[in-house]
Amino acid sequence: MNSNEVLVETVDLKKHFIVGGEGLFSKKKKAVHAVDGINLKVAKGETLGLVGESGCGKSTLGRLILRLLEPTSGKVLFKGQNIYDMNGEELRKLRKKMQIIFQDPYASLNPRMPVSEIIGEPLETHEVAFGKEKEKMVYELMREVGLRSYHMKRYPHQFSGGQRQRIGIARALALNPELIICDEPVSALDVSIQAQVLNLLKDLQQQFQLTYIFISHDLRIVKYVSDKVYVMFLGKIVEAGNAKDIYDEPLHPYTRFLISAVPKVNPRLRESKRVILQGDVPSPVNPPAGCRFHTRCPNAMKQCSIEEPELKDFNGHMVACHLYSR
Amino acid sequence: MMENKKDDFVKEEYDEEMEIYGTTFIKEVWYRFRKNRMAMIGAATVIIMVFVAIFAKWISPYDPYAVDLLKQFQPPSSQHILGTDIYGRDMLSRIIYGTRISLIIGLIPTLISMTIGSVLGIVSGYYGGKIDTVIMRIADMVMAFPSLLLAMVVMYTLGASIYNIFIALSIVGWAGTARVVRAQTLSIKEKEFIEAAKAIGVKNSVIMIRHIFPNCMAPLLVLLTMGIPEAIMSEASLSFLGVGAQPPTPSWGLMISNGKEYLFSAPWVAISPGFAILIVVLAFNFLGDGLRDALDPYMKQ
Amino acid sequence: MGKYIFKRILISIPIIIGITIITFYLLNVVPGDPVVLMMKEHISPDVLERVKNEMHLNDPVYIRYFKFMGDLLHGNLGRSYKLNRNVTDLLLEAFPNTVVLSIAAIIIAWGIGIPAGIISAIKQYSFIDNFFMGFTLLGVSMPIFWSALIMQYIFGLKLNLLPISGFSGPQYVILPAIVLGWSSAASIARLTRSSLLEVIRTDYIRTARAKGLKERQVVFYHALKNAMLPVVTVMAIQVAGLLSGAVITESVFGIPGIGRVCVNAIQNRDMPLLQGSVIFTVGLVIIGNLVADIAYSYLDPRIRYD
Amino acid sequence: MDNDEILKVQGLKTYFYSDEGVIPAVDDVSFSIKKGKTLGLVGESGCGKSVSALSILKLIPSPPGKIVGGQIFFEGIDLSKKTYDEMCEIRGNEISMIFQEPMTSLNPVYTVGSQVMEVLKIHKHADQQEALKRTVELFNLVGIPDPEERLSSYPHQLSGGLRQRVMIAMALACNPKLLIADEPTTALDVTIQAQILELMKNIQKQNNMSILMITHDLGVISEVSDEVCVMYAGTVVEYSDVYSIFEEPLHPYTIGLYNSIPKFEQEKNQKLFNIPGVVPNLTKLPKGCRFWPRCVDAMDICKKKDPLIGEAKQGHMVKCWKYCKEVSSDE
Amino acid sequence: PPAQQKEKVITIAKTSDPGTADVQLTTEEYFIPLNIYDRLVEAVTIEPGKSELQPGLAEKWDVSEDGLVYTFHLRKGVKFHNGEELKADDVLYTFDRMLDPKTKALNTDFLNMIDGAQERMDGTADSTRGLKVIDDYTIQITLAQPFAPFIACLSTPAGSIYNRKATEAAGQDFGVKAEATVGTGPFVLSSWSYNDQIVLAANPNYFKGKPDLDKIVAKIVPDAETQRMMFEKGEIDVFDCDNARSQIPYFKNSEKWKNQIVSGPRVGVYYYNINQAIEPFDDVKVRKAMQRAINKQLLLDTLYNGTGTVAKGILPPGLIGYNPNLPGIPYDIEAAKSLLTEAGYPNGFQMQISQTVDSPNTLKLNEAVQAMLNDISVKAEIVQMDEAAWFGTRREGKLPMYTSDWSADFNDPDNFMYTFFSKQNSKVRSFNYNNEYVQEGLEKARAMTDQNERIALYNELEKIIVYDDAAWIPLFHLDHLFVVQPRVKNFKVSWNGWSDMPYYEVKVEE
Ligand SMILES: Nc1ncnc2c1ncn2[C@@H]1O[C@H](COP(=O)(O)OP(=O)(O)OP(=O)(O)O)[C@@H](O)[C@H]1O
Ligand SMILES: Nc1ncnc2c1ncn2[C@@H]1O[C@H](COP(=O)(O)OP(=O)(O)OP(=O)(O)O)[C@@H](O)[C@H]1O
Ligand SMILES: [Mg+2]
Ligand SMILES: [Mg+2]
Ligand code: NI
Repeated sequence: MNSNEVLVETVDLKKHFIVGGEGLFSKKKKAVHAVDGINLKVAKGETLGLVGESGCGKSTLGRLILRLLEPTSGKVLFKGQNIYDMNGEELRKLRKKMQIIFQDPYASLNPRMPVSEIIGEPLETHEVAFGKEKEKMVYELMREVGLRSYHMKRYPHQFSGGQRQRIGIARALALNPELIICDEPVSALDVSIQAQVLNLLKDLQQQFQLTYIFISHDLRIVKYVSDKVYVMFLGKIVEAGNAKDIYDEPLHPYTRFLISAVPKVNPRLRESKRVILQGDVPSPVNPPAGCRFHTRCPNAMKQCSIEEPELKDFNGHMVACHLYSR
Repeated sequence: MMENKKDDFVKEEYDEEMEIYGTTFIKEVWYRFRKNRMAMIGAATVIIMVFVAIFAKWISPYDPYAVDLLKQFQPPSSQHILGTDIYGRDMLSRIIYGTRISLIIGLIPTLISMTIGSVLGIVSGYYGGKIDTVIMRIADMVMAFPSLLLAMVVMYTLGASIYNIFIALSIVGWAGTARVVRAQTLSIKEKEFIEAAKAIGVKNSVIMIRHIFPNCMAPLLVLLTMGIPEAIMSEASLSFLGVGAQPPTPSWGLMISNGKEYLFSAPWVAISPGFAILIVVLAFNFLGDGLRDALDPYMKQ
Repeated sequence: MGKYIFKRILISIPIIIGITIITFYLLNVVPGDPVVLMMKEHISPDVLERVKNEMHLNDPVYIRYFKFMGDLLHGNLGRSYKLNRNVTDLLLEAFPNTVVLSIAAIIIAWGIGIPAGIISAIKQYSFIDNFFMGFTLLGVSMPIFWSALIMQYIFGLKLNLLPISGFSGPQYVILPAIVLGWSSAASIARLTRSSLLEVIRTDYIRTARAKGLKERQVVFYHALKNAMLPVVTVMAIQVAGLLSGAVITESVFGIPGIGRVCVNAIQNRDMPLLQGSVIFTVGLVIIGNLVADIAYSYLDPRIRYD
Repeated sequence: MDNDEILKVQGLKTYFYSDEGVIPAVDDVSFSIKKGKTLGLVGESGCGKSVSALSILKLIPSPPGKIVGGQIFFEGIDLSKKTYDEMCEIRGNEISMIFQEPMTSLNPVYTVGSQVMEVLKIHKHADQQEALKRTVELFNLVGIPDPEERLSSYPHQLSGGLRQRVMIAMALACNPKLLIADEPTTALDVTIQAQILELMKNIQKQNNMSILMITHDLGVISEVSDEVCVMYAGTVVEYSDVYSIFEEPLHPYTIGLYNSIPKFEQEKNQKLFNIPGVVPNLTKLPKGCRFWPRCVDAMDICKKKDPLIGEAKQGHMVKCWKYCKEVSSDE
Repeated sequence: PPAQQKEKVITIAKTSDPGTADVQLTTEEYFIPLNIYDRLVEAVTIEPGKSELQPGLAEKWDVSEDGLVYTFHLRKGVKFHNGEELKADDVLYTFDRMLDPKTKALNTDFLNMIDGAQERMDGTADSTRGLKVIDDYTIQITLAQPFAPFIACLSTPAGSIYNRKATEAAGQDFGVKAEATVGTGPFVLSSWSYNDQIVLAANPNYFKGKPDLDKIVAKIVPDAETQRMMFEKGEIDVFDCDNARSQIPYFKNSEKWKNQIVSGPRVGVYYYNINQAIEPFDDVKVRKAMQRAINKQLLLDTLYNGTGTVAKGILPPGLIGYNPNLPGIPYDIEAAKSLLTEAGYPNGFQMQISQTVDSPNTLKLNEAVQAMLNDISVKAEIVQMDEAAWFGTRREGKLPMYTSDWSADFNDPDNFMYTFFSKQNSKVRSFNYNNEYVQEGLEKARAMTDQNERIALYNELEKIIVYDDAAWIPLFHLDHLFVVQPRVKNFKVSWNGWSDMPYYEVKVEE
């Protein structure tokens, strides 16, 4: 495991979205605590898996790390440099090293550009290749993600959902970045392509010492690709550690739920009741006091609704839960 | 063995398919445009107009300046297909010659003001904040400003000439385009593919040109095609200010406004320039629609 | 949003001051003085000089400007040179007429333009599309004074249905409004059509159809709002444009509106009158565009101003 | 025709006419769904799953798409004979669909609440109050936190998963007889996924609803489907009940798919299995069986002739020469 | 209840709103003043093109031997619209007001010959020395020097008499607000909505008796075509063909209208100016060539439907001093060409013709003349300027050749000759004509008391200007045509051919 150089680090990163009610003059403004004080570290060449309920702020965190959103507070250090202190040109240069694969493939593709342009754009932007050479590189990228050359002149709307996702992946790979934030990169792909893409990401990582922040809800995949796994709940990290540790010995009740909820690929097993989370889904606008999970936690104690647990380190396996107070 | 098979397949496929699909954007647009009958009619009409404008001298049956007061107000006949005007000049020849000025006046100022308006509109919408405020407030001012006064000032400071009309019309015209483009930009810049472009590190200027501008095309083409008749008409009103085409130079705008008096007594004098304008407008609208469709990837079929 | 509006109104103050300075300056740049114009053929150099002195027209520009601004702060727009009338009264008299005409014209422009645009978009390249295209384009290809004369001839003179000229009752509004509205309908129609065509192929329109909405509901409820952004912009521009640009319609139909006042003011170098009309129109343009800007964030909630 | 079949698709052909030629996105596809049962539709991305689903609702964008052949019977009635207005009555009410792309499938300019309420208003003629109440209920059902608050959110303010849940709420609003779910849970995390699947099952039981479940997640398929239909390049290659598909997959493609699933016990540095090659260009399909260029067991006949789908075992249909003893009739 | 007598209303159309009814503040808008005020002396149309000075508010007047002192005896019992009786003080007030610089009056030229007028206008005196009230009904006016056309001057609309009390009370509103505007005339200004319409109502107490018309409605209709349609539809009663000459053939040929045309000569002249300060017009030969290159008859026939006569000099028929015996200037291209050759321009030259914008009638004339000049190789460019610039440039004496027309304000040659060719006026009208003999003659003629001698002098000067010095290109004297509805009776074109005319004697039949 590469635990040498830290490539990206976030320091107490927060993002609150202000949402107003309807109507022009409504004063009803509220903050969605999408990301609420996140500290994480990714070492070079490592894959950080980020799992968590949908809406818990994973995509927002990804965007913040790339400075596609301005944070409410906090820092993101890339190779020790705070990217929020950079000016436009520096940031632009930095983009070559950091890429993102978007969750929603269709929306992130310009409907008026043919695929070859979309994938070729980063190459042109960073003056890697132009003209025929670019075409060729684009072609190769497309092959790598399982698209074919006859797709090159098509427009995004002419593709199926999975194909669109592959366009996004090809675009992110084009520049050989050091860090790729993969926001659910394979969830729209069928298993065969999924396997191809995961193999590809793996290969690239080995070849170029790539670093991934891999956002997914598919725990099987996260386990397969990640070195470290962070579990997020409502804008906060509730558990973090080596992938193996987390899967073998999940500490936080939420993590345990997550793991048990993975569907089994065997129809015979489906009657064996899965554990379904009970209780109201807490709101990011008014997160519950104390531990944010306590409203749904079967192990909730009195303390949980009062005091917010801190993220504590148990030999590199961190957890924020009062069950493990020491 | 399997790997090999795959690679062979790739190689030949690449060579073969690159040839077929290695078309350029322009070719592709042209391909789609060509299939649109109306658009082709529009394009053909515009080309004919340009042709007529260039070769007016050889096409027109009479000298458009030849005054013969004794032949005034002759109705259309085999000699004068569109009749004669108050000075006995041949209407057809004047219409033919008028194509020159009117096409130029219709197109150039519209293009200039569209260009200025698009640039300012995109910049304003994209950056927002202070830049937006400044540009849009200036646009407010321009829009509220009496264009008559502006045109007069231009005429007195730069002199009365047809080229100064371009300037005058462009100064007045950009504000509307800017607002339309800005509105469009405001909406497009919030879309995720713009975020994607930023994530790649595309420069702001490139984002504006490659990503936002093409998505503003639809309203822009409409504004362009609508701007042409408006410009031709405003040449007529500028003629009242003495900045339009100078008599006896034939321009449709001038002809149409002078013909007003005879709308009932000698209708051919008034109607033929109007008809000419209508043809131009229709042609450009067909052309614009065709372009819009050809540029719209959804129409790819 | 309230704060945003307040800010915009605050910003409009320097705009108004700016535009008064510019008009003041420009009207001084163009040759010709008001008194010469009042005397016209009966020019007499002595009288001219004396009257100009009495009117303080020989003072330096900036002094006259400050005087004008001083009066303006007291809510006084001064007296017209040529008409010797109180500018505020004149404008307040003319303004409602233009507003009535513009509103009527806008109702017609939008009433023709938007439905025509919608129908053309739904039935792209059909006969009805071409018909509406021809009809609305005829409106722009025909100079206003033509369509006005033809309308007057048909409906006023031959059919004797409507009055030819004047502005003293609802029946007087119909013809000028049609003429003016017709000429602006084309842009609205074409814009509506083209933006609708963009929207109609999106996924959410498919969703709307999948919900079982009738085509009418799909278009009017789901597609239209998405397509309205450029249309609303042009609408706002037209509102402003109609107010100041209705000159020809106003003169052909003998409507005592602000357009004629403004043009006369320029032609007569009647500074107080011109300043007054410019302040009125600038105010309207600002309001029109402000409304449009607010409408944007209503039409597309992703657009926010804070 | 079977009386308990709610939907029967027969020989469906949906082609796209593009610059590059004709794309037979769906080419002779037949399947049927029984009342109260779930049919899983799996297959590689781009094989025509969504297009099949859209064809059922007659929502193929036209041009360039067109249904060129086949019949679709819903409750025994041929949908192709329905007028536009009659289809409106069915859509969203009797057959509803969850779309794959939740961001672009929601209208960006309306609040999600109003978009859900709209369905209730048109089909159930609910008034504002009722619709509101029911929508909050639905939001609760699909696990949207703060349902009252979220009603007035716009799509762009929601996370991918939340949007997907809104889509699901919308589809379930009228208790449809047939639910077409196009990758309904791809954007959801497992806990919510489990919750949603549970919810669908419950509603299915309560209302005897049928489901056409389109997904590439074999886990989900195994969890909910009664029958499974595997598609490849616009055709059905295997069609059987869920148990035989998982326990005894016959078609080489299905086998490949099954093997590609990362297992929990998968070693980290061990490569995942994948089917070599890529989906063929639909405009230039290989001669013979469409799968042969990627098939490990390709035989000579595969390269020459396209097999017909046939019953390999009792109720287990496969389209592969390996299981077809007879030579197809049309060759 | 007894059936109400139907009101007798005449509706006319005006192209633009006069703006003010204070006649001291305008030099051209006379429609309201002519109908709501009276003057001491009135110029009355006795037959088309003929006028006569008749007593107005002054019953009679005496002039002293030396021609300096005028004594006016006012008519007694004349009431202003506000009920006040006309007194000599009102006359003094009116004239003094005009000369008061604070009034900013534009037409002081009609009164500046009064003794002390200059001081009053310069602001060095608080009253006008030459104005003196003898008693309530007698006023004496003393002139600085004899001025032959003085009485005629008083008959112009500018000589309208105001009421002191009402005018002072109205202040700025005088001439603007209907109720504040008071005169003695046959009509009362009853309502005025700017740019829309003006309504004059009959004055029941008019000293000559209540007019036959109950009401005059003047609609402001800027567009000539609109006016014509309104006329045909019967929405207006009088159509002024000056506004749409192109319609004259239509009316002349129409069975319905051809007998409804009322025409009268315009005591006025259309001309081309030549600016002698611009080369090559300093050369008399060039000017003569220009005079000969224009085919006046053809222009008159084609552009003006032949309604008028070709002019031979400056003074129009109907004006005192009109000389019918002038030879006229022939249209002769060959002569023009040889004159140009003599002057050294065998191949012609470039020149400019200026005109105001938005005056299509002028443009028509100019375009035709442009083509005619082209026949003698003179390349004329038509320069259009907006009115303000045009008048401004003209005032500076720098305007290139232009065409214009002038019609009589009062019946005296001075109103033409002095207006154009006095030293100062020749510059401000851009003639830049300098002939000391002529200019001294014009000054002399003003003060001459013997009418015959005066007219002989004017005739001589006219000949010098037009024929010897070729400083003026006469075009034509046009008739003024109106078409009136059959119900309108007794409609007479005003003697000088103005559109603005008194409506006192006009009648309508129901
Ligand atoms: N509008 C269109 N024009 C041209 N081709 C299209 C169009 N829409 C879909 N296709 C093609 O039809 C084929 C089937 O697409 P479809 O969306 O059904 O795939 P899918 O099975 O749903 O895949 P995924 O799992 O990735 O969503 C694809 O090859 C696609 O490229
Ligand atoms: N522009 C925005 N305005 C307001 N709220 C927002 C905005 N973007 C995201 N949110 C809110 O922030 C929270 C986190 O969103 P985010 O997209 O990061 O979730 P996520 O973890 O990626 O979920 P998923 O797995 O469903 O994609 C959500 O509650 C969402 O509604
Ligand atoms: Mg997300
Ligand atoms: Mg799909
Ligand atoms: Ni006069």
